[in-house]
Amino acid sequence: MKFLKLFVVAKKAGTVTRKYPFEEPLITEEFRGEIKIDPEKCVGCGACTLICPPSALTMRDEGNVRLIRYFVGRCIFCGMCAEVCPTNAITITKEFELATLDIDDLLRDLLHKRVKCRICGRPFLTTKLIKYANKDIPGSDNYADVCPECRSKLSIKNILKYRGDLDV
Amino acid sequence: MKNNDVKTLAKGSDKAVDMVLKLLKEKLSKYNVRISRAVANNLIVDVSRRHLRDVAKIVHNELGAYVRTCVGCDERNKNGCFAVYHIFGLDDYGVNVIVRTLAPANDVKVPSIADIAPGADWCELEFRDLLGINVTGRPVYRLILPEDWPDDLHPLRKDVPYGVRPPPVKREEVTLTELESPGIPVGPYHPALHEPEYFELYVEGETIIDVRYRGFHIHRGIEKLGESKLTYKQIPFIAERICGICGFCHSTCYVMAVEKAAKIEVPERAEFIRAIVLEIERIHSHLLWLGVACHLLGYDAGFMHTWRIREAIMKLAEYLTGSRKTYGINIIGGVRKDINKEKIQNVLKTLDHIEREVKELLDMMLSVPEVKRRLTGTGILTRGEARKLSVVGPVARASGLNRDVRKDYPYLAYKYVSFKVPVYTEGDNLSRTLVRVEEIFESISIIRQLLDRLPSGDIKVEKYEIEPDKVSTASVEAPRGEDIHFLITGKGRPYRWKVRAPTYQNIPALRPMLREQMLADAPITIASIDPCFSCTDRVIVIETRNGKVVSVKRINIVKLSRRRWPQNEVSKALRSS
Amino acid sequence: MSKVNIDSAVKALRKSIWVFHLNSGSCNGCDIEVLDALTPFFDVERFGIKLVASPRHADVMLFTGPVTREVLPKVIKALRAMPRPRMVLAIGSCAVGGGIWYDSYSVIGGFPKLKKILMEEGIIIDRVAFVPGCPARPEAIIYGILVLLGVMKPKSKKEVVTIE
Amino acid sequence: MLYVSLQIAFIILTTLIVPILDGIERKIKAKLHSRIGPPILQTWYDIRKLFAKELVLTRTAFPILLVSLVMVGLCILTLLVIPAGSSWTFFSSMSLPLLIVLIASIHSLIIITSIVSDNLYAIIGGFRELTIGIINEIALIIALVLTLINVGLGYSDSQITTGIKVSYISAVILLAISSYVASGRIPFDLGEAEPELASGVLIELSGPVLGTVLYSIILKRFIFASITALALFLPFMRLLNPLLAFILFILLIIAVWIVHAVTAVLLGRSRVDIATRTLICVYIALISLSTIFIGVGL
Repeated sequence: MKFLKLFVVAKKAGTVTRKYPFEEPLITEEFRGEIKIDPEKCVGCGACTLICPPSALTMRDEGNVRLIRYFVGRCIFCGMCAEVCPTNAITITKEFELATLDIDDLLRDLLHKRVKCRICGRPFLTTKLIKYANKDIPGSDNYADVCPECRSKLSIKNILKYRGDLDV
Repeated sequence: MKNNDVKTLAKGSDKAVDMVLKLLKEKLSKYNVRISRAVANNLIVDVSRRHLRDVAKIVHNELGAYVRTCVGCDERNKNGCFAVYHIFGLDDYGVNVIVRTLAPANDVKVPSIADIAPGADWCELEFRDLLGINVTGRPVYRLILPEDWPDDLHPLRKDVPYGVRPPPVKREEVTLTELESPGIPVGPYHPALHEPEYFELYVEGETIIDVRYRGFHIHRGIEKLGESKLTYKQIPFIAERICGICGFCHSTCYVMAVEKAAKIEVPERAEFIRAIVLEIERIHSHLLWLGVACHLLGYDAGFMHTWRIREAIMKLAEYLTGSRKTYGINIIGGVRKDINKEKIQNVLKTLDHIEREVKELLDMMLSVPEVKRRLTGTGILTRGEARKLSVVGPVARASGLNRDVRKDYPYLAYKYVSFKVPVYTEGDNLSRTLVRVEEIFESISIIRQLLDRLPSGDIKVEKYEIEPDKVSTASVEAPRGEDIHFLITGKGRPYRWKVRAPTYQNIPALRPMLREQMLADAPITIASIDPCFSCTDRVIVIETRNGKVVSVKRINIVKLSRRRWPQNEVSKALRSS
Repeated sequence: MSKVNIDSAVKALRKSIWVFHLNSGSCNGCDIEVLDALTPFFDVERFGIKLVASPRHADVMLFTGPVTREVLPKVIKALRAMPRPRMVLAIGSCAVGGGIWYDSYSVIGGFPKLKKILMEEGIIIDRVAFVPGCPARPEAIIYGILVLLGVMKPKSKKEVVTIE
Repeated sequence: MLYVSLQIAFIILTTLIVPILDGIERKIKAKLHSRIGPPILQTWYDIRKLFAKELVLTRTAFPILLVSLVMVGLCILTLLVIPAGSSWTFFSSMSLPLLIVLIASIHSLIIITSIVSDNLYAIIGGFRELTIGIINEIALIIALVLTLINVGLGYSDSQITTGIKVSYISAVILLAISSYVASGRIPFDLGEAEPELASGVLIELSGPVLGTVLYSIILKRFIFASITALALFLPFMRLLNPLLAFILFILLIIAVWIVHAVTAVLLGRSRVDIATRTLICVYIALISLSTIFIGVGL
C-alpha cells in the first residue's frame, strides 16, 4: 500500500511549475547563451572562426569587404570563441529566446573594410587589424599597407638592393 | 600466477602490465607474435593473419579477456596495409591487449573471430562497411552504411575526401500492398523509442518469438569528421555530441586518450572536477532512465516525479559547467571551469535534497503493483549469455558480472574514493533497475568524497605537444557501461579515432532478453539496457521496409491471434487461478 | 492553403496543440529537453500541448536532428502523414543549421535542406519556426512554440554591421 | 412528467459536462504530478479543434466514422436507461437486459473500430480489449444482477428495500471494480497502451473521426461511473425528493469519476496476461462471496 505515498510526495513538493514566459526562466548565472560580437572591438582577425567547432562563425573575403558571419542556428554555445578572441570583443550573453520564423533572422554579419595593397592594389587585411597590429608591433607601419605577397617581393628586392646585386 | 596476487595488484599499473606481458609471452610462445608495450596500460600483440584466430582463442577463452572492440584502420600511406586492431580487456589486471593484424592493400581480408568472441560480431561488420576490409569465415551483410550507399565507396579510407556525398538514390521502396500496408509510418518512430531505431518483433499471439534489429539510423559520420576536418582541440566538442545524455563521458574519454598518447600530466584538480561532473551526469542519466521506465510501464506519476527531482541535477550541471547538457568544459590538458567554495556548498545542499527525495520516491515507485510485477522476471539475461556477448555496465552487473571500469581500469580521481559496485544475479529487468538505483546513491557519495578532497592548483595545462603515430585507448564507465575510445595520433588531428559506446555492446543482448517475452514487455525490456542509439550509430543505418515494429502480415496476425489467443490466454489464466 | 487560411487555422490551434516528436538522427540532447518540457517544472500541458504517438494526430511536428541519410525516407513519410496545416518546430542546432556535422557524408544537413527535398516530393510545410540551442533548453522550446503560433513576436532579427 | 424531464435534463447535462469532467480528471492528474496542468476546459478545446481539422479519408475512415457515430448514439441511449436519481419508472425489469445489451454493444463497437482498421497496432489493441472485455463483461453483468437482487429487483418503487446487507456491499464492490475496468483507465487501458501500441485502437484516426471516438470514450466513462453511482444510490433513492435525488445522483457520479481519476494516477499499466489472471481471481472470489452472502441471507 506504499504506493499511496504519492499523495504525500505530491503534497510535499507542491506545484513546482515555473510559469515561463510569465515568470523568470530557470537559468543560472553560469548559463552560456548567444554570443555578442562588439563591432567596436572586433578587428576581423578570424581567430574565432578557426576554433569554432561547428563553423557557426565563418569568415569570407569578398572584394574589399571581409565578412565575419555568426550563424546562431548552428552555434553550439561552447564559448570557445570568447576564449580565443585577442581583443575580447566576444561576450557570452544569457540570451536563449532566439526562435524565429525566418532562418535569415539568425544571421549576424560583421562587414569589415579591407585595406588595398599599396603596391598591387588587391585588398588583403582589414583596416582595424592593421591598426591593431601596429599598436603591438611598433615599426611595422612601413609595410602595414602592403599585402604579404608584395611584402615578400619587396623585402627580397630590398635585400638585393642592400647587397647591391640588383640595379634599381 | 595465484589469484591472491591478482587481487592485491594495482590494476593498470606498470607491474600489472609487465605481468600480463610475461603471461602473454608464455602463452603465445608457439606462435610467431611480437609483443610490445604501447602507452599506459596497453600492450600490442602483432600477429599474422594465419594465427589471429589462435591468439584470439587464447586471449578470450584461456585468459578470460572481454572483447572491448575492434577497429579497422587504413594505414596504406604508412606501410601499405590495412590494419585491424582487436582490443581485449583483462579486467583482472586492468590491462588492454591490442591484437594487431595487417592485411596488404592488394588482399584486403582478415579472418573473423566472431565465432570465438561473439562480442566482436558488429565491429567486424563495421570495418567491413567503412573501410572495405573483408572478413572471412562468417556471414556478412551491410550493417552501418545506408542501403543506397555505393558498394565500392568506403568513407573511412584515407583516399576518400571528407566532402564526398554520393547523391541519394531514390529507393525502390518495398511497400506493402494496399491491403497489407498500414499506410502510417510508425517505427522507426515509435513512442517507446525516443530515437529512430527499428526493431522487428516476430510475435505469435502476444509472445515474441524472434527479434531483428535494424539500427544505425543516426550515423552522422563523426569519426570521419574527427579524422579529416576538425583539430585535436575541436574534437572534445563533437565527442560530447555523440550522445546528448552521456556526452561528457565521451569527451572525457577522448581527452584522456589524447593525454595518454601525448603523455600530458593533467593537474589533479582537473581530474577531480571531471570525475565530479561525470558522476553528476550519471545521476541525471539514471534518473532520466527511471522516469522513462515508469512511463513505459504506464506509471506517469513516477515519470513526472523523477524528472521533477532530476531538474535540480540539470540546474546543478548548468551551474557548474554553463550548460544543462553537453557541458563543454573538457579540453585537452584539463577543464575550463573551476569549482569554488560557494559552488561546493550549493552542490552539497542540492545532493542532500536529492538523496532524500529519491529515497522517498523509490520507496513509493517500487511498491506500485504493476511496476513491480512487470519488472520481476521479465527480460532475463543469463550470466553465460552476458559473458559470451561481453556486455557492459548495469546490464552486465545485473547478470552477475562484476565489471566496472572505475574499478577495473582506474582513471581520473576514482582511486581516491571508496564506493560499492552493485551486482545482482537475477538478470531481469528488476535487477537492472536496482543496479541503477543503487548507483545513484553511490554517485552521490562519490561526489561528496571528491568535493571533500578537492586538491588546490591549476585546472589545465596549456603547453603540450602531440606526437604522431601513438596508439592509445581510454575508457570511462558511462551510465550505460564501458565507453572506450581508441586513438592513433596524427598531425594536427587524430589519424584514427574510434568510439565504442556501451550500447553498441549491449544491443545484441536484447535478442536473448526479448525471446519468449510478452509483447507488452518489449518496450521496458528494450529500455532496460538504457539504449542510446545515437552513441551506437555515430557512424551509420539500414532498413528496407517502411517502419513497422511488428512485421507479421496482417492476415497472419489475425490468424495467429484467432488461433492462439485470446482463448489460449484465457484458458491459461483460468488454469492458474 | 492561402496565407489567410493558414493564419486562421493556426489561430484555431492556439488552445489545443498536439505535438509529435520526430527525431531525425539527433544526439538525444534536444529530445530529452523536449521530454523535459512536459515534466513538472515546465509543464507545457498548461498551454494545451500534448505529446501524441502518431503523426496523424499531430498539429505541430517537433523536429530534432540533422536528418541523416538513412532516416530521410522515413522522415518524409512521417511528414506526409501529418494533416494540414503542417507546422514544424525545428529544435536545436542540428535541425536548424545541420550542427557540427552539417557537411558530413551521411547527413542531409538540417530542416532547411530537408524542406527543399520535401518541396520536390510535393509536401507543403505551412509554417516553420527555428529554435537554436545545443541542446535547446525547455524554455527555448516553449518560446519557439509560442512564436510558431504567433502568440509572441520573435526577438531575433538579422544584424548587419559595417565597420570602417 | 417530472421524471421524463429529469431524464432529458440528465442526458443534456451529461453530454455537456463530460468534456469538463475529463478536464477535471486531467487537472487532478497534474496536481498529483506536482504541476499546473491544462485548463479545465482543455478536453473541450481538443474536441473542438479536432472537428475543425482536415478530414483525412483513409480507406477505413468512413466506416469508423459511422461506427463512432453509432457509438455516441448508443451511449446516449444507455443514459436513457439509467434512472436519473428518481425512480424505477425507466428501470423496470426490462431495463436491465437492455442496459446489458447496450453496454455490450458499446464495447463490441470499439473492438470493431480497431479490427476494421488495417493497422497492426490497432488490431492487437482490439484483441486485447476483447480479452479483457469478455471477462469483464461477464463480471459486470453478474454484478448488476447481484446488486439488483440485493436492493430488490423491483417492478415498482415499493419493492426497493432500504436496509444495507453484507451481500449488497460485496456486490457493489464487484460492480465498482468491473465498471472501473470497463471505463478503460490505467491499469486496464491495454488497447491503447501507448508505449507498445502507439495509441493502439486510435492510431489511424484523425480529425473529426478521432474527435467523435474520443468523445464517445469519455461518454462511456461517464456511463460506467454512473452505474457504480447508481448501485450506491439505489437503496436511498426512494427516500428522497426527486429533484434532490437527481442533484445528489449527479454529484455522486462526479465523485465516482474523481475516485476513478485518482486511482488511475496511482497505478501503472498492467499486462494482458497479468490483467486477465488477476481479474478472474478477483471476480470469482467476489462472485462466490456475494452468492454465499445472499444464500445465508446476510
